[in-house]
Amino acid sequence: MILDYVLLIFLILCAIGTTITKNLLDAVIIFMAYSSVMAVIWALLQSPDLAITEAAVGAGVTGILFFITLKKIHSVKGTRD
Amino acid sequence: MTNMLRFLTENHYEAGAIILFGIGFLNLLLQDNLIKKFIGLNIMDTAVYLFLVSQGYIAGHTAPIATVGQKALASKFINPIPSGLVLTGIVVSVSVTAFSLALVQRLYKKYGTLSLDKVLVLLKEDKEDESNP
Amino acid sequence: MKENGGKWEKFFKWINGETTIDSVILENSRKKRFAKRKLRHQKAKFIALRLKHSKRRIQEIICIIVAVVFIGILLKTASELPTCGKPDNPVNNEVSERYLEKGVEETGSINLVSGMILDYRAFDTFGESCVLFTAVICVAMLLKRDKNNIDPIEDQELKEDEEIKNADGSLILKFVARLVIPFIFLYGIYVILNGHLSPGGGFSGGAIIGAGLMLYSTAYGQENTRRFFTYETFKKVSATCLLIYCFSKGYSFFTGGNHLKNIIPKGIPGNILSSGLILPLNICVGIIVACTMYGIYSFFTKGDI
Amino acid sequence: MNLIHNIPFFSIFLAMFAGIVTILIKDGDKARRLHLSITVVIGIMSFILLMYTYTKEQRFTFMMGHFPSPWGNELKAGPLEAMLALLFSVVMFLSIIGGKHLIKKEILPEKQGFYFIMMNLIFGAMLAIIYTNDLFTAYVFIEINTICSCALIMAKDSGSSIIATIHYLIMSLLGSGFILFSIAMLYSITGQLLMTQLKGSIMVLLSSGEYNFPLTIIIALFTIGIAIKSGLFPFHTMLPGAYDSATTASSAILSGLVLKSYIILLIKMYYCVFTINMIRQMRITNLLFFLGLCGMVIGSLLALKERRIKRELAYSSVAQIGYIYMGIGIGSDLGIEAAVLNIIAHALAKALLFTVVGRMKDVSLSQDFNHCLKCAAHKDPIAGIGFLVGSFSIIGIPLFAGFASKLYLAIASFISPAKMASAFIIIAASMILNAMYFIPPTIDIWSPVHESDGNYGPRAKVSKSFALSTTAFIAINLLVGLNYKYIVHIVDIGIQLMH
Repeated sequence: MILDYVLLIFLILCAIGTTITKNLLDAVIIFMAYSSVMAVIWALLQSPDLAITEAAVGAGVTGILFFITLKKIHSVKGTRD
Repeated sequence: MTNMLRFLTENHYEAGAIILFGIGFLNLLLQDNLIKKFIGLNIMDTAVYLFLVSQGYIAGHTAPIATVGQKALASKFINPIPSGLVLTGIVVSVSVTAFSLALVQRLYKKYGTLSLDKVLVLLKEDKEDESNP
Repeated sequence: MKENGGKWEKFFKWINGETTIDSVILENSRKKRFAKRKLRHQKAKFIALRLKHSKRRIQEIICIIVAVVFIGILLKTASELPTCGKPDNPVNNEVSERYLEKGVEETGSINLVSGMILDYRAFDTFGESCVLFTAVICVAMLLKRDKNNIDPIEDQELKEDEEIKNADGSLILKFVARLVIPFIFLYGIYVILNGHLSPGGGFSGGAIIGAGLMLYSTAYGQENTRRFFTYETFKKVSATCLLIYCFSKGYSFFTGGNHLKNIIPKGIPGNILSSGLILPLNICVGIIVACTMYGIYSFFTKGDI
Repeated sequence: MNLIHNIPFFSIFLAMFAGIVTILIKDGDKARRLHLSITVVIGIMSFILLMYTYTKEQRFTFMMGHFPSPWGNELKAGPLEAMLALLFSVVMFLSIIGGKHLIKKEILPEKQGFYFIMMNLIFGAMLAIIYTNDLFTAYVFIEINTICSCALIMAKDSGSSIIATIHYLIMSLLGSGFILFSIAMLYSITGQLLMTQLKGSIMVLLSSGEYNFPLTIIIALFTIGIAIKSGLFPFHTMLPGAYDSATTASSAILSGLVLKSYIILLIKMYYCVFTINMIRQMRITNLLFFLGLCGMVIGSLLALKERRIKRELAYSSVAQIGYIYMGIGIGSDLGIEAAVLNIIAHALAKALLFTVVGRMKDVSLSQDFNHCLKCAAHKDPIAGIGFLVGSFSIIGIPLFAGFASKLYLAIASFISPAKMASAFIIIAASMILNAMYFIPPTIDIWSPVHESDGNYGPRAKVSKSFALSTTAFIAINLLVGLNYKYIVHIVDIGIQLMH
């Protein structure tokens, strides 16, 4: 029960965090943390199928896609090396 | 007020989901940066999924993986429908995210910025250039 | 090349044949491009700033007020909804009861969620695979290399990346990848094949295999991946799997809609070869998802598969 | 076993199948031919279905799978659905052959295959949205529709089209979020997803008085979501940029069909899930009526101000969407019938107008400003006549399809006394405004480039496919305009069967 509240509050903090950070990389990392915690919550709610999928798709693949996009953007800007 | 308090203690998942939905919604409306906008969109989607999953949960019941020959499953397992719906939803939202990020990349290559305001200003300038060559 | 800058130095170098003309032209075009972009950028920034202070403030405040009111209304609504976790909620009605009670018997799948999405409500899942397919085609439309989408700077960078990978630039990554990749693939295949017996299924397993392919391509370079996975294979494999999906589900919809008998055997629930069409469908979905995820990844990084 | 009952299922799967197969075809021409033949086949099948359901006055369900209704998916088809499917295939076919030349010119050859994949998929998704009896399926296909329509906009691959796509995507996703949330809440209070069962449980809830407030919010959320997606007045901002920058066939299909498919879903929800009486009691119809009126006036005014012709047509679409929502907002069967009539008339007229404008842009100085379209009608007279017919239809001149819909809107508002005065005034004002914003471009295209010399310049090379498509559009428009009684009858039966 307390774990539920802690996780939910963490989720909300993460969501606010993505809004207020200035750095895009930070925002993406916070979002990945958000997705992982969401997967944990779904596992707690007895939906293991969803937890696996969210961990693989939501946190994994979506995160990778965001990272590549960030990399592309910075490489075009010229701050790569 | 007591009603609200009772709601927050009993339906905390729904309450959390709606607050997250609101944050995502605000992000989608107000963020100028496109990447943050799409993160907001993802938050909004996952909030709806959290809402759905919490509707399917039944206290004390377990995940719907049967063993052979088991009977009276409805009193042991949680509702499988929301899980199925959310599974579909997750895939939809990852597809949408991939598409929007591809758009963002092309946009950046063309205009060198991610801010929607600036892009709109640049677009207006482009159009003015076109109209009086 | 970068440390000894200066136009003339480069020019002499080029005359002496130390660098190719391409790189000089490249460098120049890069600079020009940046200058142009910078100018535009500054102009836009200025205008945007001016706009921001006048209009944007009011807009933001209105938006926030609207959103807060909106959240308040939704919270009020949610407080009147049934309490979470009670067994006698309206959601736990005859629909979910039948899925749970008769699911094993009617679909042959032990994992009732898999049974539900691939048999009872298979039309949704077909739509879902089509969404994935649509997304990867859209990404290909946007990012595939063509006349409109070519950037010499980016090409140069991609070439450098590939060279680093071919040389021993990322030894640790390669070593770890060699250790981990077989297990990732095995795990993905396990999740797909046991989709009707344990949590997981085509989507999660496919995403895991896709992630494994991404890791392989990151560690060993895309040229190596291309030996067994090109754009042509991508097209053929995903189209074949989608068509199998389309036809097998079409068959079961057709027989169902016309009240014909389904001749596909269900098998004994609990065995790996059971549950009728669910296992082949899971494999198809898994392959589609893996191809799609890797396809999107490589369009994002290289603009081609 | 009745083969005709399989038609909805066949048409959805055929379109999807064509979309999947097209990826294996390299050549853009072959892909187009495949798409066109699929469209023709689906059109013929829909026509048979229409005849069958119309003569039998029947609305049947088709089970998707081996499980009956609350457990498995279902399709449901009646005269209304069949007629809309027929309309969709006809307009799709004609817009593609009319815009064929521009598709070849504006989209890179290696991407034309992709473009037709999207066309096939969007066609399948629209058919699925029309036919489905399941809310969540509707949501999934709405998402396909969204992604495909964005792809159609960005296919031209210019800077402005990418920005327009991003704008369109963000608005559409906002709408999808609302729709999904309302579906989730509706599921949580009823536990059903199929429309037939949903209606039963909502009736029970209404009679017991339980969950009244959540129901109102659910309907409001769903309506707002659909309104955002279909570009009702305050949410119309994404339309002009999108239609301006997309290629002709895309603009025609997006404004003629895609927006309409969402509205059809809304109408289906209002009849098959909530009842129209309930919507009226909750006063949501009043809101829609008001927004529709605003859209009619403001859309026309914005169109009057606009100089780029494609943007002008987009704003005119906003006004026409306003008409449709006004019809829904009247809140009676007659009003909804008028709205459906307007959907048909607008789909025919706007697709014609976009096709014609694309052609004129092509033959004239290839700029889409009004002053550059000068003399375009002389270069291709068929285009000029097409423009005239389209604008007459939009304005609502007798003999053309648009007239019938406006007539029925007026009749419908006549029966509902509270809304009569405002509806009459606004319809009249809007018709005048429509005429006003269509007059300048019409004069422009028929006048010579330089006033003094009266030289019209040479004729452009005749394009057979364009001529065919425009004449067919004009013929269908006149046919609908002259025989609107039959169509009203079909729509009437369709609406009655949905109760």
